[in-house]
Amino acid sequence: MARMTYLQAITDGLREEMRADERVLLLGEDIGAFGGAFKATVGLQEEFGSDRVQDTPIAEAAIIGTSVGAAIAGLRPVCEMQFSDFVACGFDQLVNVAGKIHYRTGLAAPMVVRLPTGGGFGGGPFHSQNPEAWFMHAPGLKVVAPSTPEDAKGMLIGAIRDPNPVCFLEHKNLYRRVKGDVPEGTYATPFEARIARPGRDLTIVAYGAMVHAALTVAEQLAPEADVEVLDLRSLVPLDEQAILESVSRTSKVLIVDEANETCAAGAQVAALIAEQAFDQLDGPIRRIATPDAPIPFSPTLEPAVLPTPDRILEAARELLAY
Amino acid sequence: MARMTYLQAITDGLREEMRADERVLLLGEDIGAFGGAFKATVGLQEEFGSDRVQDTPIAEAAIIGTSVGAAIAGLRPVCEMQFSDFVACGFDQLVNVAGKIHYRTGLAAPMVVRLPTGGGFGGGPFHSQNPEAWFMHAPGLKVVAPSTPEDAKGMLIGAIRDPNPVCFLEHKNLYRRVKGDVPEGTYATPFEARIARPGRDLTIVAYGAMVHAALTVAEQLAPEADVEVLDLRSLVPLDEQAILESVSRTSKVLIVDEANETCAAGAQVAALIAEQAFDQLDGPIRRIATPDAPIPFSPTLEPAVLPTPDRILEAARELLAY
Amino acid sequence: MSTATRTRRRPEAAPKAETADDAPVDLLTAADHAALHELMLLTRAVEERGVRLYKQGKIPGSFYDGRGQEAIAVGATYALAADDVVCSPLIRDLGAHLVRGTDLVEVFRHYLGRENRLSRGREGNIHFGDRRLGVVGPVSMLPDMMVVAVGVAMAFRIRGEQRCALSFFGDGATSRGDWHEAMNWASVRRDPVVFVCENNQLAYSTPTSRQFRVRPAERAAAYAMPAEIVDGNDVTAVFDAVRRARERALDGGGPTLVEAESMRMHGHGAHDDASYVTPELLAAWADRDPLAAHAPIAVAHGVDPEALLRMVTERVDAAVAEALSSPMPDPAGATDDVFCVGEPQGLGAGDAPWSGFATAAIADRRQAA
Amino acid sequence: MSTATRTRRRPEAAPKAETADDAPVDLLTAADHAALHELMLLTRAVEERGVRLYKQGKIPGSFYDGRGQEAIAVGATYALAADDVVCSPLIRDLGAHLVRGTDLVEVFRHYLGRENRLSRGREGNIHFGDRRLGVVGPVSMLPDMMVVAVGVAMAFRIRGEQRCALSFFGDGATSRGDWHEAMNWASVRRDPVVFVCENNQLAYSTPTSRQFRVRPAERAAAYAMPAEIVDGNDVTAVFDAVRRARERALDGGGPTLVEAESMRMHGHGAHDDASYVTPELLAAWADRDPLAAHAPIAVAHGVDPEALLRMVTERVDAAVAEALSSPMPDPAGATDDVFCVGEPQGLGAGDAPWSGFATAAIADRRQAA
Ligand SMILES: Cc1ncc(C[n+]2csc(CCOP(=O)(O)OP(=O)(O)O)c2C)c(N)n1
Ligand SMILES: Cc1ncc(C[n+]2csc(CCOP(=O)(O)OP(=O)(O)O)c2C)c(N)n1
Ligand SMILES: [Mg+2]
Ligand SMILES: [Mg+2]
Repeated sequence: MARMTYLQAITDGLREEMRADERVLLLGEDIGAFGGAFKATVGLQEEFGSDRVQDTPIAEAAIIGTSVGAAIAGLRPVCEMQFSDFVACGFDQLVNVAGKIHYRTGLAAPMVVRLPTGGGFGGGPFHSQNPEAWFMHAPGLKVVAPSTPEDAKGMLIGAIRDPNPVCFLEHKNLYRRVKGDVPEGTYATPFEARIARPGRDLTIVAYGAMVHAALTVAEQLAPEADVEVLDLRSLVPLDEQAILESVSRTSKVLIVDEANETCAAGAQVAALIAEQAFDQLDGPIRRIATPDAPIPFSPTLEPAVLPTPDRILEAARELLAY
Repeated sequence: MARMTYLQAITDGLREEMRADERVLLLGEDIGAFGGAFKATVGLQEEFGSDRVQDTPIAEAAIIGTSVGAAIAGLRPVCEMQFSDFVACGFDQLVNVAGKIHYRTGLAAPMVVRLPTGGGFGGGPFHSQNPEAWFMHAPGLKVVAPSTPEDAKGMLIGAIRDPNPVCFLEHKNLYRRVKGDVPEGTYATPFEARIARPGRDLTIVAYGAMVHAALTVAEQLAPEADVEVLDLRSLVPLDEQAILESVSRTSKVLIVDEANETCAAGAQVAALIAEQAFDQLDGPIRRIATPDAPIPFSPTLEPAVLPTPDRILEAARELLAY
Repeated sequence: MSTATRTRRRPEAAPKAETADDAPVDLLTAADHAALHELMLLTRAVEERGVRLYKQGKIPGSFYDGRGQEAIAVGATYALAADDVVCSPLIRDLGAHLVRGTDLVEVFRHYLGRENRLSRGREGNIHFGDRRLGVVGPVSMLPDMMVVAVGVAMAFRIRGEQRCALSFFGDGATSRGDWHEAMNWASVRRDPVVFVCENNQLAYSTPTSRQFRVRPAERAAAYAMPAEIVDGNDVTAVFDAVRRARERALDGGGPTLVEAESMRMHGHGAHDDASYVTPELLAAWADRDPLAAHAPIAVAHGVDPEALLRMVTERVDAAVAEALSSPMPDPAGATDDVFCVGEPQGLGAGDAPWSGFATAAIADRRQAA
Repeated sequence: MSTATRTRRRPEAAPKAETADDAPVDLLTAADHAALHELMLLTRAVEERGVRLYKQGKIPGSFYDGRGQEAIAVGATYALAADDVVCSPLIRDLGAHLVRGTDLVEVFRHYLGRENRLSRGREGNIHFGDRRLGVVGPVSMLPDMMVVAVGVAMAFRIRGEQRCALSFFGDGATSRGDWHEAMNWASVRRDPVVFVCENNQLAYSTPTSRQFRVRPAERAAAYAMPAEIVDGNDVTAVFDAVRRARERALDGGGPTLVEAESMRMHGHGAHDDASYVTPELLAAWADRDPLAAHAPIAVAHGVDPEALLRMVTERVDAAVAEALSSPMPDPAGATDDVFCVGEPQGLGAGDAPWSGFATAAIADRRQAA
């Protein structure tokens, strides 16, 4: 065990799996000598050379599309979008080529698309997006979003070993803010939900950075209520059983999602519960998400749209009092 | 009033609005002399010339992006994706450029992207998709999906007159199958829901082609139950009031959606009801959608994934008996 | 990249011909001409039958054929070694599948939406590829598969393998951004990929004049990529251009663009009567029919085209009969395999009928002895 | 397109110079040189202050500047008429905004995330554009705005207006598909657009050698597009190339690509120390500083650069002071204006300081009289 930031855990996961499996290679803009915009790949080109750690042209469609090609030819590409926002430029290759290749042809595209997501640091409309729902709505793609350094490493390795294309959401706001113990060597964390904090009175469902906001709120509420925080970790596959079990224990649920509200991951979780656990509910299914607006830049505007612990706390209190 | 197919109503709407407003121009692959893959623009290049009805290169990003440019320069472009599936190739321009320009800069992009959607005719994975949820999850885009010829014409004209980018979903399976009376001249149908059939026992929420499936089921159930069919018509803006009012009248709701299930429009509607109308519900919120798979080609496989009247009927019966 | 490995795949009998002036015909034996002719006949026969089955309502969805362009896919794919990869044949490229040895019954089962090993009924028309034969099925979005082919080639290059990827695209597809990204990336990295542009004068109803101002082969210069224009109705010319491009790719010379000039003799799909094409233009191109053009060469090599046609027709008849009696896919499996479970299944080796490879194998064995 | 309309915008004093050899300097008066020098000084002063404010933690998010490239945006935009449109200036192109007359206080308010008319605090760093001055704010996704510029130009062409669109892009951005789609579309349609490539040797940390094998200006031939390479550190050269490209666009000659060669003298953003650039390379380019290069020319035209600098510094000081005392945006408006309600507000006319336009206006009036 070593204490690491979330970002260090990602670098460590890449390094360890590249040592363990020579099929693994990295592609992305400025990921080589520069080590990537967020320094997630620092030192890797030095260790593994420029064929396995490739600086690419600014060409997101080609980054994703050549990864599909390399994957069907037997490699295990891990490509980085410099910011997850730019994945829109390679959307078609991801959704139509990577996502459907196995169903259509029997080939498989074992590849990972690393997506630095989320807001909270004045990134504005094009450096703060959370694109996961687009990919949840595209059959054939797995979508995972770890919230801790241990899971970041384990799920990244799990994603590399998965025989399918995996969208790996790494929230930028966790990179240096969150630290934790991380096992040495390689290990694959299963794509399942995790009870981040057990409780009996209310379930807060969250993933990625919002898990930490939810935990903060749960602590704040501790004197008055016993709040469970369910960290989804994986959005596709979605751990429906864990969600339904938690709701059946607590009877009340609040879903927190940093993405824009409409058709977000949280909408899917709410729809699931409303269909499958209706009988167990003792109150409406509450959601907190970013309203349907681009993420504004200004320090007074950005926190007005992002789900803050305050907004979560208020909704949780209302629900507990229901 | 003239009796027209859904497709003829679209052509009529384009023609009438082009006559009424010289700023309107059409862009798309093979839409000129050929009249478009589905013949929606037949005769228009003849009448309006090749500047106002433009055959474009195969370049979806440019079709959408130049439409944004033309729109901010004062024109009213209506562009056609040959099949809605190809909008993935212009995704970034639509989501990042068109959708965010007003919020960010104060400019506006009054433009329409016509999207021939949906399955049911052996089109396979790349000619059957329903992409609306992607755009519902992208702030700044309106999304409409008429189900009748009258609405197709009126909402298309409304979309052209709207000062925002509008994704106009025209279900291919309605083109020649659905006929109806269509008013002459120009008229703009508001982006609001419509009660396609009033009822007291159960609400079926649907849009586009699924409205017709829902109406079929409602007729089949008429001897045993009084089913309301709510035709959403507009997904963004979503007519939340109409949805909540209908549910409060019937207390039971079944949401039908041809798109892949996860994070679909139906998920958003379900989440809305579960949050805002929980008290009014007398049963779980049921959903019927296409499971999360590409749309298969074979005549035995395609109907196994698409929501059929039979599947809807079964779910409706279960819910009525709840 | 060791010289030994390279030599293994270069036929001893084939002197390195770097320009179009070298006589390509020398590289093709009588057996090659028989095979080429048969493959083109077979392509046409399968497509003719497909159109008929579509018009009879037996093939669901849509149907596309490559009438008049048979020489391109056949000639280009004929230049590939067994473990090269075709990524991907497009709607005019049935011939590529046939060269690689794709089972005819499976092709018709696929067209008909029956249970089959190529697509399991999940895909239709020309969207298939037998991965066991090193063929990657295409997507509709043009020309996405060029980018994927570059990725396949990148894998070959990185692993130091003497293999290349072959990718087809139409004139119209060159307008899309992915075309540029593929061209640029392959060139910067010197990936071993051969791009074959089928310039058939049209993109659906739109003539090339409304698609671009500079023809694709000339645009290759913008990527420092070697390019060549060949008569796409001359199967030996296409073969030879791709053969040389493949040599260059295996020699570390990177990608090549081969622009094969031809004409789409049918509508865009079976639903399209192509009334936007003048009868004169079609007639002029009919005189250059690739099968008719190759027939005298085949005859000169002792081939009997009539006999071949009879044989081909019989094969097609038998395949159609068998396919028509095959079961439809089980609806219960409609949502299976969205995700891969377990070890991915990769790309296998296809048929490589060109005699040059056999010669090389013999030379290899001789050298090893 | 009537000749009269065309003449109106072509300055009488400006003989049509079709090659780079013609002396562009003749077209620039002493007042022009003073303005160009001032605009470059202003660009640098604003950016220097921006970097400082960023490092002081007063500017949130990130900060980008165009140190060493001031001549490109200033020179290019200086060639525009009032109702031409800049779509869009990029992260190195503050000068384009300044030429068009963008209010300095608003620029600093924008940087600082204060309430402002450019972005209302919804956007940061160099993502803004004053639509009232005919400037379209850029998106991050490179080079999406080239495609949008083509659409703007298309509207001008269709309406028969004598206007053009000007679009900037970096060397690195040429690798993306949208670059190709924009180049091809504009060329096929002969849309009146001027593309200015800022070849500053780098895309973030990546040198051009890893982005492409053929430099952008040479690639224009693939689109039958006229192109020219200019010294991007010579403001008069940039001005003149764009002036001629604009003439061509208004004459119906379609798009032109101007590749301005320069060097990014700072890191990619204020967070980046650019340790991947050798000090020697930076030193060599420092000797070609665009401000230093223009200073003697300005002086020869009677300009006092020192005085200008003092004036510019005062303006910047005052603007910063005012901006710093401006209120932050009201959080209550954070989700306003996602949709436009009512009549869209369009693009206005910007400053067009080049004396050539004034001369033309005078000539016009004379002709009308
Ligand atoms: C990205 C994309 N847009 C639109 C289409 C619809 N479409 C299918 S084939 C075709 C014409 C293709 O022309 P070309 O590339 O010349 O190939 P050809 O059909 O002539 O062989 C079009 C527009 C598509 N398949 N992909
Ligand atoms: C599509 C896209 N991918 C990635 C980025 C991230 N990014 C911002 S600037 C930049 C480098 C751009 O290089 P160049 O085009 O040469 O412009 P320069 O910064 O040198 O002016 C990158 C990769 C982006 N903005 N857009
Ligand atoms: Mg073609
Ligand atoms: Mg650059």
